[in-house]
Amino acid sequence: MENQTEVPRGIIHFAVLNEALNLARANSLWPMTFGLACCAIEMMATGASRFDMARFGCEVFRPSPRQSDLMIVSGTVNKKMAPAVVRLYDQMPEPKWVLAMGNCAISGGPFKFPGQYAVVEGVDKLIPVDVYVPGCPPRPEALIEGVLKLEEKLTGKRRWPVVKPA
Amino acid sequence: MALESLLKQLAAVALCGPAEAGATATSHAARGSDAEVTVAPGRVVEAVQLLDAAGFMVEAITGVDWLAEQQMEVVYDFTLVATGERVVVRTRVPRAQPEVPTISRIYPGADWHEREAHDFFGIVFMGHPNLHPLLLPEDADFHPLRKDFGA
Amino acid sequence: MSTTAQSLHEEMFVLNLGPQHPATHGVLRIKLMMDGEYIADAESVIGYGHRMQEKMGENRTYAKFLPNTGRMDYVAAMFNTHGYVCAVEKLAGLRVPERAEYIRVITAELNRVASHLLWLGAFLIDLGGFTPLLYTFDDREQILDLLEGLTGTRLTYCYYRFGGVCNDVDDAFLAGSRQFVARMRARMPMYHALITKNIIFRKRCEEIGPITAEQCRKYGATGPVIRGSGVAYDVRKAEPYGAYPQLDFNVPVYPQGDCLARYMVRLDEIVESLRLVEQALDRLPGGPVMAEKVPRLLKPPKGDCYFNVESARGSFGVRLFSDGTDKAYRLKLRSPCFSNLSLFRECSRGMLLADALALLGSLDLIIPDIDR
Amino acid sequence: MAHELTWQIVRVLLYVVGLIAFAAFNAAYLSLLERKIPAWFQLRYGPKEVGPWGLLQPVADGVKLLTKQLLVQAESDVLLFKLAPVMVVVPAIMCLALIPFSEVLWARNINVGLLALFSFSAIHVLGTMLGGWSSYNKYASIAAARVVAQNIAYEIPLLLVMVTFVMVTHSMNLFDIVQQQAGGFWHWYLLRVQASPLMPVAFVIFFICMLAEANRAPFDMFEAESELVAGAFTEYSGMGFGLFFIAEYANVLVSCSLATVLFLGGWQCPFGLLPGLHWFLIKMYALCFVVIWVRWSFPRTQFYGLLNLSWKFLIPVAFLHLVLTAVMLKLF
Repeated sequence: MENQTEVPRGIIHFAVLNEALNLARANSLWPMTFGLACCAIEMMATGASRFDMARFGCEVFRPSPRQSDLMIVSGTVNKKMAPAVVRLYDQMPEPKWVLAMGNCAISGGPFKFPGQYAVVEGVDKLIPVDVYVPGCPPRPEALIEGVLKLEEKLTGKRRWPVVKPA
Repeated sequence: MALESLLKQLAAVALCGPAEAGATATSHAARGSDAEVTVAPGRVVEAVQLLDAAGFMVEAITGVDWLAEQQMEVVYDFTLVATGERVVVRTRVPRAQPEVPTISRIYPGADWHEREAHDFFGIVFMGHPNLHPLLLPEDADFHPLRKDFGA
Repeated sequence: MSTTAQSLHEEMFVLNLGPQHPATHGVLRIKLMMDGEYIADAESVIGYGHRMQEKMGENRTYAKFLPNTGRMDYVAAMFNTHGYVCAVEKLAGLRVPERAEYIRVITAELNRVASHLLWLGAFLIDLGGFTPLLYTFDDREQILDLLEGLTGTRLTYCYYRFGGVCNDVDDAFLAGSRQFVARMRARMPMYHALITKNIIFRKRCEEIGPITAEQCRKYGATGPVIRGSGVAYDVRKAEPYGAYPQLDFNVPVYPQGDCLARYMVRLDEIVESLRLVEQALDRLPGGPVMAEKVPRLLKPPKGDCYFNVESARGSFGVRLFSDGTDKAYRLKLRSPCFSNLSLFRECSRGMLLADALALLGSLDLIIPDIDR
Repeated sequence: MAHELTWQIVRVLLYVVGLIAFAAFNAAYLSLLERKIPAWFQLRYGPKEVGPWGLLQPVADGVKLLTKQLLVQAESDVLLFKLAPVMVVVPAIMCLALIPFSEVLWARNINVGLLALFSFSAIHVLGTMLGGWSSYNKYASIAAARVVAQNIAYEIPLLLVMVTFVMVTHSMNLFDIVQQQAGGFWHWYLLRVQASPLMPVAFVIFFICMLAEANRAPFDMFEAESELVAGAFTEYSGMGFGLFFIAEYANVLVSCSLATVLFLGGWQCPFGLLPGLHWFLIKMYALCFVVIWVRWSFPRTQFYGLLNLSWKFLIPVAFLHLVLTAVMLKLF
């Protein structure tokens, strides 16, 4: 590693600050109330008492896109709804992430067949997606695992050990 | 029973229509309806006024595309709230030029059902106040449930 | 004919209760012509959740369409499957064994309780109270555990088959159901104390959003909406099906027709459903749960029929045209929320925005059920 | 003389920094309470993973809000849009400067303290209205109109109660008011029934009006989530919304501390033992708990119901209280 250029001492190292910011952002992801279909009910169940997404600071469901930084696309994105989804995504302030919840948001799910005319096959055709949570509808634990995966993507550290299937 | 008297009136309306029209009582268990009336497209409003007077409620308006016979069928389902009896009014229109008079003046609830039938089959409901696409995007000009809809 | 701003009265402005709004619980857009805070006209634009259910009914075999029925009205998924399965059985002439009929009643009524509980929480959020949602979700999770143990999924069940149900109930489910019925009965007084007797809730609901019986008839609104307006129309009594004739239950009716009447109808229906589940559990007969020799690839004879089921939101009807092949020729799904929403335009004229949203909440809408 | 002057300057700077820190710290940890207490009501945990028992959650929220992108709409009135959050936070913190926290701990001791405090708290209405009006959003403008009507309706019974209060205490200096309530809790103005039989009712009116002033549920017309999307701060993102957040909790803080000072005997101890700052904080946080408790158990009132409550009920009762106190003062 001898060709590594010597970093002069004077420059301020932003790595630590950046890491601290990401840690703060990861622990206070405010989702936007954006329920499209069946997965919205599972998202509400995740926010309710039993599965309680509030433990990770995810509890404040902001109605307006301006104050939310995580858009959980829960349900089928319809061709009539597509421009509205893109506009909502544009309205969100910059450090924003998208979690595609359910098969419909990932790939059109059960409504994808040759000759279908109304469903956008996957929300990543419209907006960049960070985490995919498969399932129809995915269980609340799967959604919390998705949020933890997003936090791992942000901070690089995993909060709880990954559960290995037996 | 009220249904028999109603059936006779409907038969009167149906008989002056084309030959195969007629009012027949059917068993609820087998077909889910107590009476079926096949009426010419022009006489639909008259039949529906009879049913409205008798206190029926509009359940659903179904469009069917009979590609083989080059015909479109519109099926109106009416239910009597008090007793749960169901009367079905059927009309057949040529597939090339499907036009049926609207009944949204009598039943405002039928407004959306008719718009939906127009969306999926292109059946034009004459006199409908707002025949824009309901479920499909505003600028949709295709009719997906037609048998020859090859996307 | 979207009226442009100029043609409006000068104070009027168009407010978009847009596809994404906390009160619409889904993707319903209502174009409100507002005069100050009063609503002059409310044109609902639907179709944002349209998922081609009827098109899929035509290009799939009967059995392959079963999972779709659970995804239309996903909060009360049992009823849609029940309607579709019974329509096909009627056409094919299949006879369902007694035990399967009783299991269908038990699971359907449990699902109705779960649906009304979810509605109760969502309705209170529309009025601004957040805590009741968590309490109702706590109860709902009990039902979801029971039904998950039986059917395998929490929400979009696909449990009924043509000619019966797919697997038999085990003792854990039966004991769990009895325990749940007892626990839920004990919780009802708490809900009445927490919500019904709350003066602010009563002020938000009494005489708000009156719907007359004539409007219900003209628009085809059914279920708790028509029973809240004084008409005792319940498909389980009007066109008895399944095991309901053998079980006795009464239909709660409130004549006032305002939001509070619809709220009370649904709370009483929870109690009625608990009674139904208990009776069905007591009288559960033995025997098979599946009719014998049901052909794997069902081909019902040519013809058409209509079958009606009392779903949690109203009468869910299936009009089925079959042409003898293994795929339906035409499948019309009559969804209750479609007609319930169509009367919103006439009933919300002249109301305040907050009251109109209380009326919208009391109609208990599920958007993909409207858009199919 | 110079020594005295420098000490005054240092003292002012210390108090300015202290009060802003107190407001910000309380805004952060009241928002954590706002999530922990309802979680306890609703049989769930609330934020638990961030730091020990979730204590670092407000830090995470604050840092995240600080580093969000500030979006300002092109069509909106940019100057007012940026000014509104400041106009909401500054009056709340200035009110804190007038409140005597304990014997020694007070920023300014003005003999018209009560009057100054209410004049400051009237400005934040203007700030919220500007925020709603200037953000070029239909929902925000409806919320702005609602906030103005609500605050006017609830300013009048509040000031009526204050007029009767000053008649009883003969002084507007908050310091003296707390001194008069020394001794046991029977000396508190809440229970000073011989001054006027309706004193507990006056406390209830004061509390309701303070709830409406701070736009807290069940009167939260300002941020009526389920109707007006996010009310007046629909368009605010990042720290703009953060300032509104801090202002809301600062207002709750001012309301609770004012109620403590006026009715519950500021830093006096209920049993006349060792008075001090701790009694003040205990009473204030008890009232904050009640405010949060009310928010999470009541639905929102209708707008006209809210106005009727004030015009048709609170103001007549406040007038009755005024007349009764005058009669009692005359007789005894």
